Amino acid sequence: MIVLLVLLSLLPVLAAFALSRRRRFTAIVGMGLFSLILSAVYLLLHAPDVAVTEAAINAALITFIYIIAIRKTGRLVVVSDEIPGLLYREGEQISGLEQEILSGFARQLGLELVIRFLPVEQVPTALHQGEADIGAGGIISEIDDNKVLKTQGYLPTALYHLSRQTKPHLKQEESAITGFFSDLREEFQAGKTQACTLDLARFVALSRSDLSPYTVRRLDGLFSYIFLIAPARERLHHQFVSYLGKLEEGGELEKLTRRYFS
Amino acid sequence: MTIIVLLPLLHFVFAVLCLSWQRGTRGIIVAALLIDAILLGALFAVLDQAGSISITLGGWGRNVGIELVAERTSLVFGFLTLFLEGSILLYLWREHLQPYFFMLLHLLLGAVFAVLFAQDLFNIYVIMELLTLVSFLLVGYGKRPYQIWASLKYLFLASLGMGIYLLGVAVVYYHAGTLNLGLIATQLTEQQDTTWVLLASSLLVTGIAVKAGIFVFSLWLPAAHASASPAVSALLSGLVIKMGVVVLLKLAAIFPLSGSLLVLGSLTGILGIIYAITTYELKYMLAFHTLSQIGYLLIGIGTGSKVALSGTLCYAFAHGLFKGLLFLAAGSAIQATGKKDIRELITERSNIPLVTRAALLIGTLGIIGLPPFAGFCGKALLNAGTQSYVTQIVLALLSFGTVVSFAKLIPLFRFEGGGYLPRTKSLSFLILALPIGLFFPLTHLFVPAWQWQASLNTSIFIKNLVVIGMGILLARPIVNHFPHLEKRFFRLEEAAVVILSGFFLVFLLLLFA
Amino acid sequence: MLMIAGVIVAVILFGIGLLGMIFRRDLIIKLLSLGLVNGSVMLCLVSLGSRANGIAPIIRGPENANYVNPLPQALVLSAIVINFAILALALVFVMLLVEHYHSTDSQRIEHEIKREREL
Amino acid sequence: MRYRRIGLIVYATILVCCFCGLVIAFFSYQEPTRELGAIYLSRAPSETGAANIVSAIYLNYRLYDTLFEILIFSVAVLGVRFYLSDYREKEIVEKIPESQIVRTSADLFFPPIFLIGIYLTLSGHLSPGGGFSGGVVAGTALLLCAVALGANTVGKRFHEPTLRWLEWGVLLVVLSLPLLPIVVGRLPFTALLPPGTMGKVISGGSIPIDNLLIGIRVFIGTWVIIHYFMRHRGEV
Repeated sequence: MIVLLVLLSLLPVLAAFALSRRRRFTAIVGMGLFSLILSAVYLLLHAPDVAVTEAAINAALITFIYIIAIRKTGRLVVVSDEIPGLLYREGEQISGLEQEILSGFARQLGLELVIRFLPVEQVPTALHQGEADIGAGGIISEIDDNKVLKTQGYLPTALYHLSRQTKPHLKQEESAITGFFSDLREEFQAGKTQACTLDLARFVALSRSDLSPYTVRRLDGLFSYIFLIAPARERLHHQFVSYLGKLEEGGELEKLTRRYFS
Repeated sequence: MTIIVLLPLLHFVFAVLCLSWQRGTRGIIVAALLIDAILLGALFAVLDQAGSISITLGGWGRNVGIELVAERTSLVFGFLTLFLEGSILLYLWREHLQPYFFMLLHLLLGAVFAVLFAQDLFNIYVIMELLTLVSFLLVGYGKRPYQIWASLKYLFLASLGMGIYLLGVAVVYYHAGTLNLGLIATQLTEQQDTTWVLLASSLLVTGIAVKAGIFVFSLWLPAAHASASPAVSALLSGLVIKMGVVVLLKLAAIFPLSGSLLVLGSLTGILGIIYAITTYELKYMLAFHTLSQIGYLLIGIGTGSKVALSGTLCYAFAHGLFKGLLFLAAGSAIQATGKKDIRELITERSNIPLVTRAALLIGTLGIIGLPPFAGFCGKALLNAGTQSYVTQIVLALLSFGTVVSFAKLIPLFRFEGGGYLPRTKSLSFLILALPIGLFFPLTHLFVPAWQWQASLNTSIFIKNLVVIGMGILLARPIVNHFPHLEKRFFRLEEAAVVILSGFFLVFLLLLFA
Repeated sequence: MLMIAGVIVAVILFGIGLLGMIFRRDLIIKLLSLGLVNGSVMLCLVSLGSRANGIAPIIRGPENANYVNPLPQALVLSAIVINFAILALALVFVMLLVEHYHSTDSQRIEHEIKREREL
Repeated sequence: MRYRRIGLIVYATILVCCFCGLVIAFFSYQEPTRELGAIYLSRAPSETGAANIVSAIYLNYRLYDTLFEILIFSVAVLGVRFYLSDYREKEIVEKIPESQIVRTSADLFFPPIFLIGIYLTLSGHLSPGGGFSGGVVAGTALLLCAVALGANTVGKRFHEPTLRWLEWGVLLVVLSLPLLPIVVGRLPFTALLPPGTMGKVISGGSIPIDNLLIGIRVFIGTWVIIHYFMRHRGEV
C-alpha cells in the first residue's frame, strides 16, 4: 500500500521531469522509465495482464523505436544565411571562405558537412533548439546572445550604416537586418529599405547595385567575423576554437582570405 | 440478423484479401460493392418490418457482451456509403494505386459500417480510433510534405479528442456500471443523483466533436481535407465526418444534450460560413463548408423533434452526396488546370471539362438548396421541425451565407467547350449527381409521408428562393468588404488549447441548460 | 481511498501531458506527451476497477474471494495497443517531415508550409 | 507577439488546472452506487472455462473489440512498412559490434526471452499474458539479436516476403473465425468449442487458439516494425 502510494506520487514528478528536458534522448528514456514504474503500479493495483503489456509495449518497444529514430549519425549541421564571398551557392556547389573553413573542420572530425540556409535572425534559435551544430554566415562579434557559444574572431571586418536622406537619425537597433540576404538585396534594388546596418561582406555585395539614394557611414569600433556553436556542444566548441587557432598560426587562413577577398 | 455483423467484417476480410491478392484489387472492390448492396437491401427489407433489430455478439447478453443495433438511421448512412463507394470506385478506376490504398479504403468502409451499428461506448472508441488511423494514412498517402503535416496534425488532435472521450467512458462506467448505451439509459432513469452525467456527457461530446467536424473543435479539418487527394477528401468529408455525427446522435438519445448541441451547431455553422466566404482556394472553401454544414445536422439533433431528426438524416444524406460530388469535381478541375485558386480557375475555365463544370454546378445547386435538389429537402424538414424563431433565423442565415460563399463560383458555369474527361469519371459524377437531382422521391424510403406534408408548403419554397436570390445579389459587396480573419488558431498548439476551451464551453452549456 | 489516489494521479498526468502537448515545440516530445495523455486515462480506468486488499482476477479456487474488477483491465489492454499504433505511425510521419524540413520544431514546419503555399 | 505568447501560456495553464480540478472534484463528489464487474467474475469461469477473467472478457465477451484492435495494430505495421519503404536508406546501416561479449550475451538471452514470449502467449487463459504481450516479448527477443548481429543478418534469417504470407494469412483466419458458426447455422461469434474444465492446460474454449494466432501476428508485426526502423534509421 505504501509502496503503491510512493510509486504513484513518483509518476507525475517523473513525467514532468521527462517532458521538460531539452534533450530528446533524456525525454525518451525518462518516459521509458515512467512506463516501467507505471507497469509496477499496475501490478500493485492487481492488474498483472495490463502490467505485462505495458512493460512490453510502452517501456520496451516504444522507447526502442523512438531512440532509433532520433539517432543522429555522422553529420555536422551548419545553419547560415547566404553571403557572397563567405558562404554562397554557385549552381549546385556551395563555396566561400567559411565553407572552406567548415569543410576542413568536418573532414578533420570525419563528419559529413550539411549546410542549411536560414534567415539570419533564425540562426541562433536553430542552435538553441539543437537543430544545428554551427551557425555561420557573416556573424559579427558584437552579437548580443549569451546563450550560444562563440569562437574567436577569424577575420576583421567593419560595419556600415546606410540610410535614406529622409530619415537619417534612425537608431541602430531599428536598422538591424532580418530575412535572407537575397531578399534584402531585392528590396534595396527596389528602393524599399529605409535604413540598415551592414557588415563588410554584405556591403561589398550590395555596392554592386545602385546605392546613390543612401548616405553611408562607417561605424566606429573594431569588429570581426565569428562562428556560433550550439549551447550543448562544449566539446565541439573547444575543438573548433583550436582548429581555427591552428589555421591562423599556419597562415592558411590568410591564404584563403586572399583567395576570396583580394 | 447476421447482416449487421457481416457488413463490417466482410470488408475487413476483403481488406486483407486486397493485400495478399494484389492483381484482383479492383475485382474485390466491385464484389464488395455488390455484396454491400445485397446486404443493405436485405437489411432494408428486415427493418421495414421490424423497425429495429439488435444482436448481442456470442449470445452472452447485453450486460456482458457487445450489442449491435440497426435502425432507420444506420440504414440511411449505409445507403450513403454505398453511393460514395460506387462513385469513388469509378473515379479511381483508371488511376494507378497501390493495393495498400484499396486496403485502407476497405478498412474505412468496414469501420464506417461498424460505427453505424455500434451500441457500446468502448466499442465506439475502438472503431473511431481505427477510423482515425485509416483516414490519417489516407490523407498522407501522397507523401507530400504538406499532406503529411496536415495528417499529423489531424492525428494529434483526433487522438487527444479520443483521450478525452475515453476519460468520459471511464466516468460513465464508474457510475453506471455498464458500457451499453441502452442499459445506461435505464440506469439514468433509476438513479436519483445523476450529477456525474454533466461531466461524462461534456467529456464524451468534446471527444466526439473533435472528430465530427464542429468548428471550435475540428480545427485540423480544413488543412486535412484540402490537402488530401480528391477521392479521399470526398470520403472524409462525405462519410467519415458523419460518423462523429452518428455517434452524437446516439449520445443525444440518452444524455440531455439538446441545448448545447443547438448552440454548438449555430456556432460551427456561422463560423464555418464566415471562413468559407473569405477563402478563395477551392478545396479549402469546400472544407470550411463541411464545417458549416455540420451545423445544420447539430441543430437538427438539438431540436430533437421527429421531423427535425428526419431532416437531420435527410440533410446528412444530401450533404454526403453533394460534398462528395463537389470534392471529386474540384479535384478533377484542379487536375485539369493545375490551379487551386477560384479566381485562377475562372480565367482558365476553358481547360476544365464541361462535365466537371456541370458536376460542380449540380453540387452547388444541391448545397445552396434550390427547390428540387437535395439540400432543399433537408432544409425544408429542418425548418418545419423547429418551432423557435431563433433557430429558424439561424437556419436562414446559414443558407444565405452558403449562397454568398458559392456565388464566387458562378463565372465558372458558362457553357463553352472544355478538355477531355475519361468516361469513368463522368460516370462517377453521374452516380452522385442523379440522387441529388432525384432526391425527393428517394427520401420516401426513410421519411414518412406525413412529415413531408407537414413541411412542404409554398412559403418554404418562396423563402428558399428569396434567400438564394438575395445571396446572389449581395454576394459581391459582402465578399469584397469582408474583414481579414485570424488564422492563428489553426496551428497545432493553439488548436489544442481551443479544444480544451471548447470542453469548458460544452460544460457550461450543459450546466446552464 | 486507493481508487481516488489513482484517479487524482491519473488526472494530474493528463494535465501534464496536455501542457507538454501545448508548450513543447519539439514534435517528438509532443508525441511523448500524447502518449502520456492516453496512458493517464488508462491508469484512471485501472484504478477505478481496483479495490483495497483485492486480488488479481485470475481464479485459483472455487471460493468467492475479493477479486478486482476485470472489465477495465480488458479495456485498457486494447487501449495500450491502440496507443502504440498511434505513436509508431506518428513517429514515421515525423521522420518523413524531418527528411523535408530538417527540423522537428512544429512552429518552424508550420511556417515553412505556409511559405510554400504562398509561392 | 511576446505578450501574446505569455497570455497563451497563462490561459492554457489555467485551463488545464481547471480541467484537472473539475474532473477530480466530480470523481470525489459521487461514489458509484453498486459493485461493478461482479457479473463477469460469477459467469466467466463456467461459461468460458478460462481462469484468467481478463482473457475471458478480452477474447470472448468482447472479442469484437479485440478484432478492431488487431486491425489497428496491422494498420500500424502496414503504415510503417509503406511509408518507410522508400525512405532514404542509410549507407552505413549498422556497425556490427566486434566485441564477443555482446554476441554471447545475445546468444545467451535470446532463447529464454523467446520462450517467455511463447509461454505468455500459450498460457494466456490461465495466467497473466496473452497473445499481445507474448508476441511483443518474443519480438523483443529478436530485437536483442538484431542489435547484436545487425538487423540485416537477422532479416535474412526471417525472410520478410515469406513472413508476409504468414502474417496476412493469420489475420485472415482471426477475422473469419468468428464468422465460422454461420456455416454450422448458428449466429456469428457464438462459441463452437466446449469451455472445458477451468484451470486445465486445454480449456477456455477457443481462447488458446485465438491467443496463438494473435501472438504470431503480433510477433511478426513487431519484428517488421523493428526491422524497418533499424534499416532506415532516421536523422531526427
